[in-house]
Amino acid sequence: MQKWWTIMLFVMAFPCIYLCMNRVFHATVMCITMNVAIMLIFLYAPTEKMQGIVQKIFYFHVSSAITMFFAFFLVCVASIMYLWKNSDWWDTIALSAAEIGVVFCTLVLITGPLWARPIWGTWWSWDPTLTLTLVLWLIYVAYLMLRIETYDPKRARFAAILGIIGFVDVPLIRWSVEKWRTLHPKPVLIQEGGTTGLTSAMLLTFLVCLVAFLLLFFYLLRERMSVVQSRHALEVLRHDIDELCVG
Amino acid sequence: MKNFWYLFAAYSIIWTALCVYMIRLSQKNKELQVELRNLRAQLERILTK
Amino acid sequence: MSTETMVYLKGVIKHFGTITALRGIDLELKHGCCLGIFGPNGAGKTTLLRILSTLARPSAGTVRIAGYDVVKEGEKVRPLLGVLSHRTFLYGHLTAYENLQFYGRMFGLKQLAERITEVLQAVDLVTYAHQLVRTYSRGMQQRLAIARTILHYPKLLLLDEPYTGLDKHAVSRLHDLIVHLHAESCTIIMSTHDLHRGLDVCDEIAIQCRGKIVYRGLSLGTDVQAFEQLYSAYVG
Amino acid sequence: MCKHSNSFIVLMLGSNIFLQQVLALLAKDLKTEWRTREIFTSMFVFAVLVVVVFNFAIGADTELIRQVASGVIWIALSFASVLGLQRTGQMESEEDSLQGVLLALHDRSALFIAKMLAQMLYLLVVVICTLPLCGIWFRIDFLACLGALCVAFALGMLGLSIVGTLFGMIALHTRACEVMLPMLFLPVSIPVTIAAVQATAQLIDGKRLRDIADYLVLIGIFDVVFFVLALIVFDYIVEE
Repeated sequence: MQKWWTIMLFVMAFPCIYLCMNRVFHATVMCITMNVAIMLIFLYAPTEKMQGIVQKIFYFHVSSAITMFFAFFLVCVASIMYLWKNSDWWDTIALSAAEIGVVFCTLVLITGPLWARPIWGTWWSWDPTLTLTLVLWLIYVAYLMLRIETYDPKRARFAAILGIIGFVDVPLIRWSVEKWRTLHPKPVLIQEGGTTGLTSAMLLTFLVCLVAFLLLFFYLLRERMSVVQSRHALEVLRHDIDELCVG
Repeated sequence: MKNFWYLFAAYSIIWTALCVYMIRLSQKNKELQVELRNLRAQLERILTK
Repeated sequence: MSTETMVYLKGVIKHFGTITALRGIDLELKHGCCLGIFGPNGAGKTTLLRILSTLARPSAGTVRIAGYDVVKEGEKVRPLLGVLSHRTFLYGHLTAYENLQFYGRMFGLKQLAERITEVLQAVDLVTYAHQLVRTYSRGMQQRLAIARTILHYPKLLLLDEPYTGLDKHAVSRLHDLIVHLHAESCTIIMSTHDLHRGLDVCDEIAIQCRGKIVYRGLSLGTDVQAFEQLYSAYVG
Repeated sequence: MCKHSNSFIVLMLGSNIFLQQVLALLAKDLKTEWRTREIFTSMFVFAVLVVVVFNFAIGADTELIRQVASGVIWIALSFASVLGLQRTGQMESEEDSLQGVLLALHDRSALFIAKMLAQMLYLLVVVICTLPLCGIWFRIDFLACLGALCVAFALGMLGLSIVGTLFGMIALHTRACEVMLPMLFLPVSIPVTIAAVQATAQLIDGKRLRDIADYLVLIGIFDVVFFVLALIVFDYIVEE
């Protein structure tokens, strides 16, 4: 369990970066780190003996999984702050983080089986982390379904509640899935390893890749929030104009 | 190099998905900014009238 | 507890997303006074009454009823309120008696049975007491809703379009009831867009248009023409 | 946050106003339900249908059905509770009577507790009626392990009704109520379903209560966590 917390704490450092960078600078830094990450993955990182080249999916797969978890954690925090402070800014963060979280979640659910197929021989094994990702995907798609319409404070409040409940449910789902999975036979070859058994070179590539993904996440968050805010401002403007025409 | 296609598929999917999402976002953003500018101009015109 | 001002509103604003329903309402109402709020549809009358009845929270401004702040001390304000809305708040599958019994128990009334029969007599529904509310006509349901409103001896009555859907008989009965309650120094706020009815009951009148109170003054008695000129002057 | 702390204190003391209001709400719900018996019949028929359809789907192999029995029962239960929640939601919003109740409520969590207990009772009656039928169809002797079974079912149903009532209230206020409720309720209640199915399955195989203790602990923690969370969050659901 401590592995998760260390990563989460490391990831916490990123919000401060988000605040001090302006948009263009942020975009350039993100592109550079992403290119560096890719070069590292394909040129520098040694190919794993057992799994061969297909192990390289690991870098993008696990870093997008961590970004997804961070996104849903951010949704939970933003929802709590929105319910408490009732300020729209937190609500836009929750909505944008949720949407980007679902995008990353879909990526994880696609690359997971793609990686599992050559190693385990099956597209899908009810592995705790994969099942948990699937359930999270269901919960947060419901979250987005709840937010489809235009800006309505009541709906935003319901979605905030679901955001909190969804995240509080994660450890419970993980525990129950883990208990449930012990009844199923373990996968044949290698259990989908976390970061254990990584050589130092791989670890470095993975970290760079993680940094690149987080920068990407914050860039997308910034974009998505400006879309929400400008759409909101648009409505207010349109309303004022109608007001003036009528008045 | 036997599972190369899985690797290629995974990375191409990730890349296309992220790029499509980013492009759609920035397009929507630009569109909204333009509309916002027009509406603000319209508001000015009404106020000055 | 019977402070001088029963209802005090200052700068009350209410947004629904981007639409602003109330744009800064300032209102003060003496204890035992009957205020009639007139205004076109969509002027925010219902929103104002919902905020007063603690069913909706104001986006800004202070609302105080009987000295209590509506947002912070909601629990203390609610037992003092009698709210009559477009919908009757009643359960179709229960009889009139059971509906009033439920609300009586919720408010923790003593001698519930006597109070229910007393209230049913006031709205002339005693004979139908043990019939399902579903079988009631629209007018009877509205009268039962009025009975529910006054069941727990409220200090402040909030009536939202009380005359809608009432037949002739029910209107006069409601009229007597309001006069009777008014005599018992019970403060009443009534909102309607029907200029003719309600004018003679109110001590004070206010005209609300597009989220703001544009006129506030003493009632003109039964002089409807004068009121109509005043109304069209302000609302246009 | 101070507002919510007083609802806890009230809860702990069980002051008579709070208890009185919960009982009044519960009495009203049960009286309406007793008069029309709509909710119960729809839930019961739906549960039986799910069990029968699963029987056809799985086929006549008795050994296979014994293993799947507990899963089928719990699936029938959660979908029946979704149906029941939708029906109570509609009954509540017919004449906007929810607003009337909110006006009379001293503390809004009383409404949540009353609705949860009502939902729990509906589920209880449905289980009491469907379990014998399942016993016959799946050729399982439930009487052998009745004591342990009651504990497992009580905890499981409590979890389902807590989460169900919370999302029932949320779905009540959204427009696409029929779609939203199952989509919100089922994913979040997955821990309860998994743990309850495993616990019942092992009980059917003759295990003792001690063997399934950790499943029950899981459901117990789920119930406690979501009960407290629901009490805190409930004010924001009903508030305009």
